[in-house]
Amino acid sequence: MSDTLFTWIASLVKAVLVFAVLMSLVPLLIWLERKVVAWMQQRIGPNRCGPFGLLQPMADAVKLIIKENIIPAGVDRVTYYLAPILSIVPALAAFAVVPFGEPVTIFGRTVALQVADVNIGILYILALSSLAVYGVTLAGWSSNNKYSLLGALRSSAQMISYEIPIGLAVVSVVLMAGSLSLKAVVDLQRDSGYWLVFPQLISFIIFLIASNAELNRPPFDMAEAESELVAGFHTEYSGFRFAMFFMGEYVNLVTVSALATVMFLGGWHAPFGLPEIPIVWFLVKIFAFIIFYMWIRATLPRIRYDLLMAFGWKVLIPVGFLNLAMTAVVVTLAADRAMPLLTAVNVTLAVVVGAIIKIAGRRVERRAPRLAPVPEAGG
Amino acid sequence: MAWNAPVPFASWVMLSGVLFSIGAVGFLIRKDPIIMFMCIELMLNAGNLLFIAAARYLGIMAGQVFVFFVMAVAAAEVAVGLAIIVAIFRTKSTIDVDEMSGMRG
Amino acid sequence: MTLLPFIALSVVAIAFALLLVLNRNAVHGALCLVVNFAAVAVFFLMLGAEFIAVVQVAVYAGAIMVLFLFVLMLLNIQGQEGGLEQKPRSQILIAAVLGILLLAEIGVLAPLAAGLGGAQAAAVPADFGSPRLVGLTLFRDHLLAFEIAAFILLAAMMGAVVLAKRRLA
Amino acid sequence: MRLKGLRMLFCSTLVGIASAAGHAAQAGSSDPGGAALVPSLMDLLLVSAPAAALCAAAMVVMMIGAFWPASGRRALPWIALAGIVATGWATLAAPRAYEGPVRLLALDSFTVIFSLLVLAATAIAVLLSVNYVNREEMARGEYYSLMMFSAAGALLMAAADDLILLFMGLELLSIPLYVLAGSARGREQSKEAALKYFLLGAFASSFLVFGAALVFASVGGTGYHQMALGLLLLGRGADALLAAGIAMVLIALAFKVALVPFHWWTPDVYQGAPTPVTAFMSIVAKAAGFAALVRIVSAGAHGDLPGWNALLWALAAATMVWGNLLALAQQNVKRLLAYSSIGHAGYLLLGVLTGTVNGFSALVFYLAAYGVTTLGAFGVAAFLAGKGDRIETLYDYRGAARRHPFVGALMAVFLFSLAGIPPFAGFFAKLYLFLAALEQGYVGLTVIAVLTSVLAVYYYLRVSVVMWMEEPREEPSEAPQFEPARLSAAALAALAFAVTLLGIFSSPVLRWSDRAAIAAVETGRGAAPGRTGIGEAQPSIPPVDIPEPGPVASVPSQE
Repeated sequence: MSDTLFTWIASLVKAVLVFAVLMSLVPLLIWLERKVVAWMQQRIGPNRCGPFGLLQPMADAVKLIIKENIIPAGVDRVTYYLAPILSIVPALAAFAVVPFGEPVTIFGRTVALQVADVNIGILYILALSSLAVYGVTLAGWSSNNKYSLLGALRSSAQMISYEIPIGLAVVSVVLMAGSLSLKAVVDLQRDSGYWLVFPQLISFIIFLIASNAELNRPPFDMAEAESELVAGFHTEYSGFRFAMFFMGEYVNLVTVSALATVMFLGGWHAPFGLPEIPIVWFLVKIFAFIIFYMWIRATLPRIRYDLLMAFGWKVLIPVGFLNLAMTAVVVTLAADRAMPLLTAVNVTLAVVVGAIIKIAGRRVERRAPRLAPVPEAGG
Repeated sequence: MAWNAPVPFASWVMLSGVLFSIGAVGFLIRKDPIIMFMCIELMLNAGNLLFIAAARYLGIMAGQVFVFFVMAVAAAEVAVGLAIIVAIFRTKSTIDVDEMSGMRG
Repeated sequence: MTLLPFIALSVVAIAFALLLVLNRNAVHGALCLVVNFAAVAVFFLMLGAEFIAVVQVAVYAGAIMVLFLFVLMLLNIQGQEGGLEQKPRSQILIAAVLGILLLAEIGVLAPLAAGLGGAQAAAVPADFGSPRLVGLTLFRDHLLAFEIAAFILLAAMMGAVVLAKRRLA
Repeated sequence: MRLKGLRMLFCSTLVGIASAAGHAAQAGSSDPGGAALVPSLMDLLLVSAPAAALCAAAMVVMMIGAFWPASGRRALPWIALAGIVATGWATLAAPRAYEGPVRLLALDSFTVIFSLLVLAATAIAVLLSVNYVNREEMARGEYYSLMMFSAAGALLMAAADDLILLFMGLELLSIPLYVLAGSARGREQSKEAALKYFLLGAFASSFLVFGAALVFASVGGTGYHQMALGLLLLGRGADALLAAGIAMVLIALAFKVALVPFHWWTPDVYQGAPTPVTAFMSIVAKAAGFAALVRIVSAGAHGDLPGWNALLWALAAATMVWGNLLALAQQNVKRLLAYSSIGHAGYLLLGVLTGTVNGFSALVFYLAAYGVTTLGAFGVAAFLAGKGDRIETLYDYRGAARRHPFVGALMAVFLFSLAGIPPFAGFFAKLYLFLAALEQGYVGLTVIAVLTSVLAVYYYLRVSVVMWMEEPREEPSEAPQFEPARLSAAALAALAFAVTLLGIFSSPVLRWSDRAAIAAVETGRGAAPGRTGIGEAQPSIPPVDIPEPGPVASVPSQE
């Protein structure tokens, strides 16, 4: 077997594996989301189908697939068919450059645990995530429905806006690593002994908030605000096409979590000197992120649309720029001491800002106690 | 000519020229300003393609960097151009676009 | 880079460019243009410009065309059809003449370009087109143009605000 | 909130400066081998001093406009003026004969004199705008700062020694102009003018991009000097690519300076745009375009390119005839001036066509004279226009001079100068230009130029006649409502004075324009040493067979 052939086959196998894992994760995530939200709201959640209701997503899937596929009159056919596909493909394709383990040796040949290690990996992900808008936009437009169109407009504006803070956060990380390859980012964290979440705490927070908006998840789910836009861009979709939007959303959730893990939490490496187990730590961290996103969803109320945009443009982007400038200065002037320096600055800033918020919050409470009632336990 | 023969440089000139011409003719025959504008983007892109091809065939990196600049300028043009188009349609329209942000949840 | 993929992709690029020009529906036109841009991005990849190829996708497909779609839909909500004035016949005639001239020019030029020193691809280092080399060229040789681009973007942003703002603060 | 934002921006600026300084320090220290090849930040700052200063000033104006309380915004035009004056100082202070590694901008007397011309025009345009901007309630900070950005683009175009820099300069000139053209609030005409200007401008600049790509493909670079070498050295095939590239660049510039048949946007845009903006673009955009043309011609397009002269000849003739003929039929004063500006572009092209020092010198002088005059003419139009720019046809102008004899007299001066009646600047400008053309044997074209000038006298005088001789309009309600526009009046008076002075005492300005022309020709010659026979240095690297490809080959300037 020649080397080229082996590389081809290995890439193909890896691609198929990643695809299969992502696809089989989707039902699990749906179940998990329902369970987590239920726990947080003191409910039980799905518990009828299978043990712990684990088979509930299967039942849902069967239902969606055998449902009648309604295509409303007056839709724009081509784009109507295209939109669900466009919402899922970028999410899957983005995973191609995410590394999930050290290279392993199979049949005497090294195989990187990554579908493709390209030297522009991070840029590639940014490019693909910017394509995700098309699915939403076209779905809304092609449905020939005012609510769908409004939802699509809102979400495309939101996604375009929040791409900038994500880009700024990611560029700060790139600046630390000196490379656009995700593998290099992980290697940096291994070699320096610092997870980037500490020296790039600001970037990390920006990334968490902005990626939540980019994912169109609550509290930033303006595109599908049920109470005002019926269901937003996918109102007119039913059956399997409707399911595809959901799949896209959850695959995106996994991709974003994986990205956060790789960029900020040391990738597949074990924390605190614990024993390294291939892939397991990676999955643990990803699930930690996913559960965090679900937690946010269950906790926070939806934000008003204009406040959402204002927050992105007037808070996240300036802060992102400042952080980028600070990182640039430190990396340029003190490249060898960048990690501890930035860690000190970031952690200090976090403590100070946290204290200010705490004090200010208390002052507000004292001044207008009725405006900020203490929630009752189990409320 | 064999199918796996290398592509001569002339083909790139031809291809980008054809794309440029399509854009230019499209600009002149369409009357929707947005489509005219898209034709301009097509023309710019043809120029970019020629730059990149020439950079590869001559082995000069600068060509790729020029494309980078053209993209930056194209983005700036799009921002201004679409703002102008929106401004025009707004003075002519009866429906208030701001209604959309006026809808609060 | 061989002839077969080149011709196949060229057909795609030209076909979708033509579709943009001939399409009645502006949104479909925008999508055709996106496909054309994607084809050109693949060309960039083939030509050893991977960084620029990804930037092409991110900037053109991801930002510029989304903005186009956004505006198209905004106008769609208002029930406006595009088009400021009827194009007179004479202009279509001019367009035809110009198109034929341009194509003829390209037809004459391209064979001549075959006589160029660079008719076959030059030998380039392995990292040709890598982010590192792009960055070096950009920030070392063309820093000036880069700074000007920054001012152009600033002016454009300010201009867009001036044009789009409802009333003065 | 505002203060917070201001503070934040201030801090980020500081951080940016600090990081740039750090970077410079590092670049200076760590890379001794490449230091000679790599332009330092200081080099860049030197070559781009005027444009950089103007951009910085524009940013200051923008920030003040955004963050100062409303009462402070009255000061904006004065701050803008201070910035322009400072830029003038920077222009003069930057070393004229810069011998650094940067070959993207030429820093010679031509650049300096053109920069001063553009800056003066910008300053006057700012003065003419003050009343107008207040009257029409436009966004002040943005207005002045966009105008300054645009002027910075013009400076870059005049200095550019590279097609990519030319492109960037052109865009920095044009993008703010599109916005300014559409900045009159609530006037649909203004928005439509912006759209038309924008679409055609973007169309033209895509020609520039494709042309630059063709030039790059044929000579491996976009510098004018590479273009010139390519013209000298290359074989037939590559020549054709290069020629096509230069032709496309010419088309793009022809759009910008409004040569027939690339002129159709001009009347609509000139009419629709706010009048002070029209005044600004009628001179600044035109000057920048012609400066770029002069640079390209003197770098070798002239003479080495078959068909080039015939092409320019035809363009010049068509522009002079068509512009002046159509101006005859206009009833709207702004449209009339727009067509007349097309005609003037034709005369200016005469100077480019000659390709000699005398021709260029006459062109620079003509631009100075035309600039002063056209600013004045549009300034009067802005003065008379009234709220919402409603008063702009000849019918509305009836008897305006009787009501306002001072303004009428000023307008007469400007119109006489535009028509080329002695002793005003326009006459001498035309004279020098025609003489330079005759010197090169363009008899036919000169005859056309003289005949069309005679034609032009008719429509210019008609405006003056209407203003002085006819009965004023009856309806007083629609008569020009004057606010105390003293500033505009003072600026107009100064312009009229300059028009007269330029006519009577033209020699100092002529000396300057001679210097500029000589510098332009010499810079062009330096681009291709082989042509003149003086430079011994054979071009060391014929661009097509570059021995070692890679990043070093792309450093444009190691000769």
